[in-house]
Amino acid sequence: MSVHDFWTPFALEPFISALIIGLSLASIWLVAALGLTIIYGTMGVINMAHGEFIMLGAYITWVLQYFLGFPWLLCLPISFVIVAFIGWLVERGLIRHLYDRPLDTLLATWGVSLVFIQSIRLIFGGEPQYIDTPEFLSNVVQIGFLNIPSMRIFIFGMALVLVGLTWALLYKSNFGIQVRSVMQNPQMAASFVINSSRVYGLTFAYGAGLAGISGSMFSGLKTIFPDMGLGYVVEAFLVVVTGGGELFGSLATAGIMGEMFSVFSYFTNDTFARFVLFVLIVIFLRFRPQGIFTPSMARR
Amino acid sequence: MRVSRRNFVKGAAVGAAGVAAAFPQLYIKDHGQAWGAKPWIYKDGNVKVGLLWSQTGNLSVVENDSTQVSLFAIDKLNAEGGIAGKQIEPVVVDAKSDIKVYSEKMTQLILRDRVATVHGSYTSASRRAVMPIIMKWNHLYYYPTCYEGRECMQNIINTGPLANQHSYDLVPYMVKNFGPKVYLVGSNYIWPKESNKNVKVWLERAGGEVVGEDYVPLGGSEFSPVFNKIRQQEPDWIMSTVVGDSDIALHRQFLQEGFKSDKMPIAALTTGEIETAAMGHEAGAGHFLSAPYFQDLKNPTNEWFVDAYLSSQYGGGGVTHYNMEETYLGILIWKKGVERALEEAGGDWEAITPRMIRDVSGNWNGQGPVGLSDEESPEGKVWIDPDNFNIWLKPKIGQCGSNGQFTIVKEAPEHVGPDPFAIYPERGVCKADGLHKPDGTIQKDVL
Amino acid sequence: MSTILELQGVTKAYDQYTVVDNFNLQVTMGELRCLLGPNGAGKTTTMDLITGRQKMTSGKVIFNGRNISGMTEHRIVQQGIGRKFQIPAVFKDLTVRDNLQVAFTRTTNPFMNMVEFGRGGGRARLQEVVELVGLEKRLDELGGNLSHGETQWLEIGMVLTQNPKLLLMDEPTAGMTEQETQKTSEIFNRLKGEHTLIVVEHDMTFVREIADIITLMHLGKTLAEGPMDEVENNPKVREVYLGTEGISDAA
Amino acid sequence: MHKTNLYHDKRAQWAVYAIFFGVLALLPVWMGDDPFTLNQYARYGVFGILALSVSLVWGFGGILSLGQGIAFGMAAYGMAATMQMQYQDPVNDPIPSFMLTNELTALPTVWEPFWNTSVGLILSMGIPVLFFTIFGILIFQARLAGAFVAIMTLAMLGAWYNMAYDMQPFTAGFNGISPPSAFKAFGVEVDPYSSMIYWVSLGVLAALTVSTKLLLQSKFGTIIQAIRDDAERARFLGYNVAFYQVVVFALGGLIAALGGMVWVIIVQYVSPTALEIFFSITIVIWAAVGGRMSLFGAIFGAIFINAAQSYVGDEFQATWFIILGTIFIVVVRFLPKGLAGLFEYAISFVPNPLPAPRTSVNSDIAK
Repeated sequence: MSVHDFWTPFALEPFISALIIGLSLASIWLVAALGLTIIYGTMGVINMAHGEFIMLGAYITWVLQYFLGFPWLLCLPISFVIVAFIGWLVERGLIRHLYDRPLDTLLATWGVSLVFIQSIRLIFGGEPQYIDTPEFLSNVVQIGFLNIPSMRIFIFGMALVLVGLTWALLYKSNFGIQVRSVMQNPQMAASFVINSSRVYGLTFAYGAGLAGISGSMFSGLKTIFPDMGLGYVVEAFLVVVTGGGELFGSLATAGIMGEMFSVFSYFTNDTFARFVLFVLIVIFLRFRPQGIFTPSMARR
Repeated sequence: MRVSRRNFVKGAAVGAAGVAAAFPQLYIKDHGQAWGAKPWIYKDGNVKVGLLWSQTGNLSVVENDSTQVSLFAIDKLNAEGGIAGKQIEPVVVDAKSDIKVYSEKMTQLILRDRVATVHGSYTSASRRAVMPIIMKWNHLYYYPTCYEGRECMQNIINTGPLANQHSYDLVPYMVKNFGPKVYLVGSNYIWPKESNKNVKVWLERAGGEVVGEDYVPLGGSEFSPVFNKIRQQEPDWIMSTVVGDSDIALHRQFLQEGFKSDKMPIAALTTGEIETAAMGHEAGAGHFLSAPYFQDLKNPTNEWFVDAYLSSQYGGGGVTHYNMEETYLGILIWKKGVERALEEAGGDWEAITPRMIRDVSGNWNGQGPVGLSDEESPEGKVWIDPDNFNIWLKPKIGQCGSNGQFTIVKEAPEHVGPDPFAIYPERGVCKADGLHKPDGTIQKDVL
Repeated sequence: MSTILELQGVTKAYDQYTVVDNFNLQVTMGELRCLLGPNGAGKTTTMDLITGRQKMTSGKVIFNGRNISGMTEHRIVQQGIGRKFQIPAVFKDLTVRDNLQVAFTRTTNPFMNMVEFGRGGGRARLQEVVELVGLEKRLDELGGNLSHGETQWLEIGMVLTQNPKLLLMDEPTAGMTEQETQKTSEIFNRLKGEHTLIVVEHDMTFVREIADIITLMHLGKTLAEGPMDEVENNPKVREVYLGTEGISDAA
Repeated sequence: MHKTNLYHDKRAQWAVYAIFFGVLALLPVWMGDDPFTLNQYARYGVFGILALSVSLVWGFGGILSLGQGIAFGMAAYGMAATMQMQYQDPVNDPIPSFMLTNELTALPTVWEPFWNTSVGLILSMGIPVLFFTIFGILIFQARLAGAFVAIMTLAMLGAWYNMAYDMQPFTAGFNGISPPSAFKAFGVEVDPYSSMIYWVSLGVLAALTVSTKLLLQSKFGTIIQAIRDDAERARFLGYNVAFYQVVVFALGGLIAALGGMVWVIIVQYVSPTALEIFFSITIVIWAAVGGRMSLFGAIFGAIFINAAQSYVGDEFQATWFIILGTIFIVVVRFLPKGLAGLFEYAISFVPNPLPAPRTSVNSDIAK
């Protein structure tokens, strides 16, 4: 392997494009990580089945469009609702029994993901599927020398919208106050007649719903197949954990990771970029396990 | 406790020594000798053949069809009377898309089921995982998928195109019709890299040039960094050796990025009917594929093959693509090899060894290598190379239409021969008995 | 008698507020010192600072003539300081015997401990401690199955097993019945003299029972120091606890 | 007769080990000369070794490592390199075939030491242990625990997976390395289809199990369990908790590494799949189902699940992952101690027939 093959020299225009691509990647990772952020940040649950919630969202979109002829945009809210419901069931049936055992939720949800993947494969087969996106999302927007697919702009916009909605929900709504009080002190919250079990259930459902809607969006960009969740979940985890389970932590981390990945892979290649990124995250977590924004606190 | 532990250790040591003394065969006997000496085909039994593909897991998308078409071929042969009156008995195993299981199932097929031959696997990784087992038992493997070549093993017959055959016609055709500048995109593993080395050689002859080269992880679905570089380099066409799910993502994102297949088409080596169906017809339309076989090939044998297969109990997949056809050829070619082996063994079934089937498939008794005629092979006449046991074939170039089917735009006028070391002449020439190196030595089992 | 522990201007400050503020303390060998004060006075934080669990902002801790500030926790423990936590902490999935076994440290080196099967040394010490804390009948019980009082005693026993020069006890009687508290104070009185103890406690009956000298903390500073009666009658203390029944109630 | 559960009786535990390994050792006598079964059981032995490493690190050390595959994979690559170089000829054919076609004209320096089998074996074992030590120091010095460790090991595993297939000239990338001939050491060829391979696999498993069991009965074993229960308490008893955790983590790496080496002797193949995230989590599943707090349970879980996967009928093949996933959910939800925990519960109703061990502190605190 010669050095030149491995290392792409710097050039301004493609480098700027790489930065734009980094934003797009960041928005994809952010959308994938958003639901996980809520679930991890408020409940401390490591949901390994998150990737499969994304996959379910994509398959729901595909089924709605392929069999029932629904337009793609309409599929987004529907898959939010359905996956949120599935998430709620998972929380009811499994996760709520494991709140005091966070490592066990990690493992149990891995079991859930195996069941989901194989069930989908049995029902729909393993073939990759695709969906049709509306005309206005299938073209390219040209700004100067930059060519940006409109679908990526759409996802970028949606990422911001979803972050905004989630922020409003968590920090401005009555429900958000309940969530945060349960987070901080379940006993005290109970004395204010907050049903913490209901709050947990709804929070998990909301997180799952966000995964569902992200699956719907990815179905427009990428392929749908039973294993697709695995391709998102690891990155999503790293975003969430590095971001400290905070909404804006995830926002920042996704941005930084997306840009770093894009720049590394511009200079070298995808695979190597991934290696460098993973190692950097491990080192970062060693020095700031609490995430990028959260102030350091004395342990125990 | 102190005493009992010491006693335990002492007791265990004495026990182990006792066992060792009592059963010397446990560690002395070479089980393999006796095992290999038993016949592989019995006088009054069937001819057993192993089918090693995945029916479950992510590889099942491709490999399940391979199993089905093999069963179809075996049914066809059995209906025609089998091999010299003996019925063929398929032993189907499920490799579960897991490398560990491929290796385990291969030992099972050879050692427990005692099949005479194994057909199977789609990926090079699974082929390489099972080859040490095949070689150890001097068994025989039919591998039906295109691969990179540069191997020279004495226990395998390949019925798919090698890297040197695959793009042989494609590159000059694309250069002539679209221009000299090409961007190479591939999945990040050996076959794409090896294929692209061949592409570069043909490019040089055709007067083309490589303006960029990129590899994405297997299963990767993010092509925007690659398209960023492509947009910058403005190639005339893209050479794709991206496989599987990634290939579908590549074509879909090609559309989303606003590229047009009539301006800058993708010339691929694996984007067949399965992939164009999965990516959506508009994403496949206009792109090119080089393969020895297309479902839409217009000849009586293929028309029979497509009809018979799709209407059989095995044709649920709805397509016949190049890999399935190569698998089908493998079974047919194998049957001819067994017939020759029977003759070589003087009619004694029990004297046939898997290795003998391979040896007689080459240049045997002046009859030339085994092959299939236009009437037998859907892709037209093919035969086994008597030296390296890959296949002689005519590469064809198809352009994908808006229905997901390919129209043949060019067929090689002559058969193109396989040469696993085409671009490594310094390494030697692959012959039936091994790699003949330039220094005159012969190296066996070059893996 | 010589000073075993000396805190010099120990301060722990966060961004907005100071939890321990230029705090000084001198404890002599063999003394039993009680640390009193309302919630938030900085008692537990002081213990954390002595044992290195929290890093102090400024100041110095001298133990046995050696500056131990900045040492890691386990090094400080190895100097001879034992610590019992406010929330009783024992190893729940280990038997009482194993809990004590772990506490008996001849060496803390993991590789030395791989060839240490616990025979011989330490038996006498364990026997002594088990009798002292009265857990003879519970040796095979899992730590997690003990009653609250037993858990407290086990933890005290674990710390005692190490035979530390200085024992830090954070609310050793919290949650105990009157009887249990009585037993605990007996244990403490037996320890006095042989060991140096610093006890944070709220139960004034218990304090009266055991204390030689008490140090009363308020807002991270020493408010008063001396024998119980003296402190109770200190005008500054009365001022701070104005309107209450005195420190007994406030603590 | 006394009231302690027979399950916790050390003598009963050693007896079970003796019977288990004794029966396994005699198995080839029944199996006769069936090379398939010998090979397959040898594979199960490796799965048992991997589960053992998880049991030590997670069950007793409290460290959930989803990256055991790192040690397994590194050692597997080391072993494959050793075996590949045994096949190569220093004069006529010094460079493995796959390297020649990756534009390498000389053997890479990192491959040079593998000419020597002993050095190769030491490196295969030593490099994973060294890496786990460094990685462990990185993690445990920072006092990370629980899910953080899980995620970090997962990320590290992902990084190595990518590395293994990106460094194609050195690792043969995705296709993997298949050494064409069997492993030879000290004049003996380890035929992967003979009772020899069975002995090697079982021997390593038995030796590691017994050593781990002894380790757990040493004071070190009690201390790491104490750290698992309450790291802070252990720290304030004077233990350098991070040091202990690093040692446990590295020992887990060593066990997994030995598993990787035996694995390659059996299958003569290694590829990045050894470093797949899926595989590493599957190992954890085996240990969890069998019972992570029991070495024997974890080994049993690994063998049981793999044998089930090999031998369940065709009608279950398609639903296998649903079955596995469901078993896993049920175990985590209802049986945190796995099948071993179930057994522990069941046997608590059986009176202990053994005489009571001397329990008073006076007599013997040793276990």
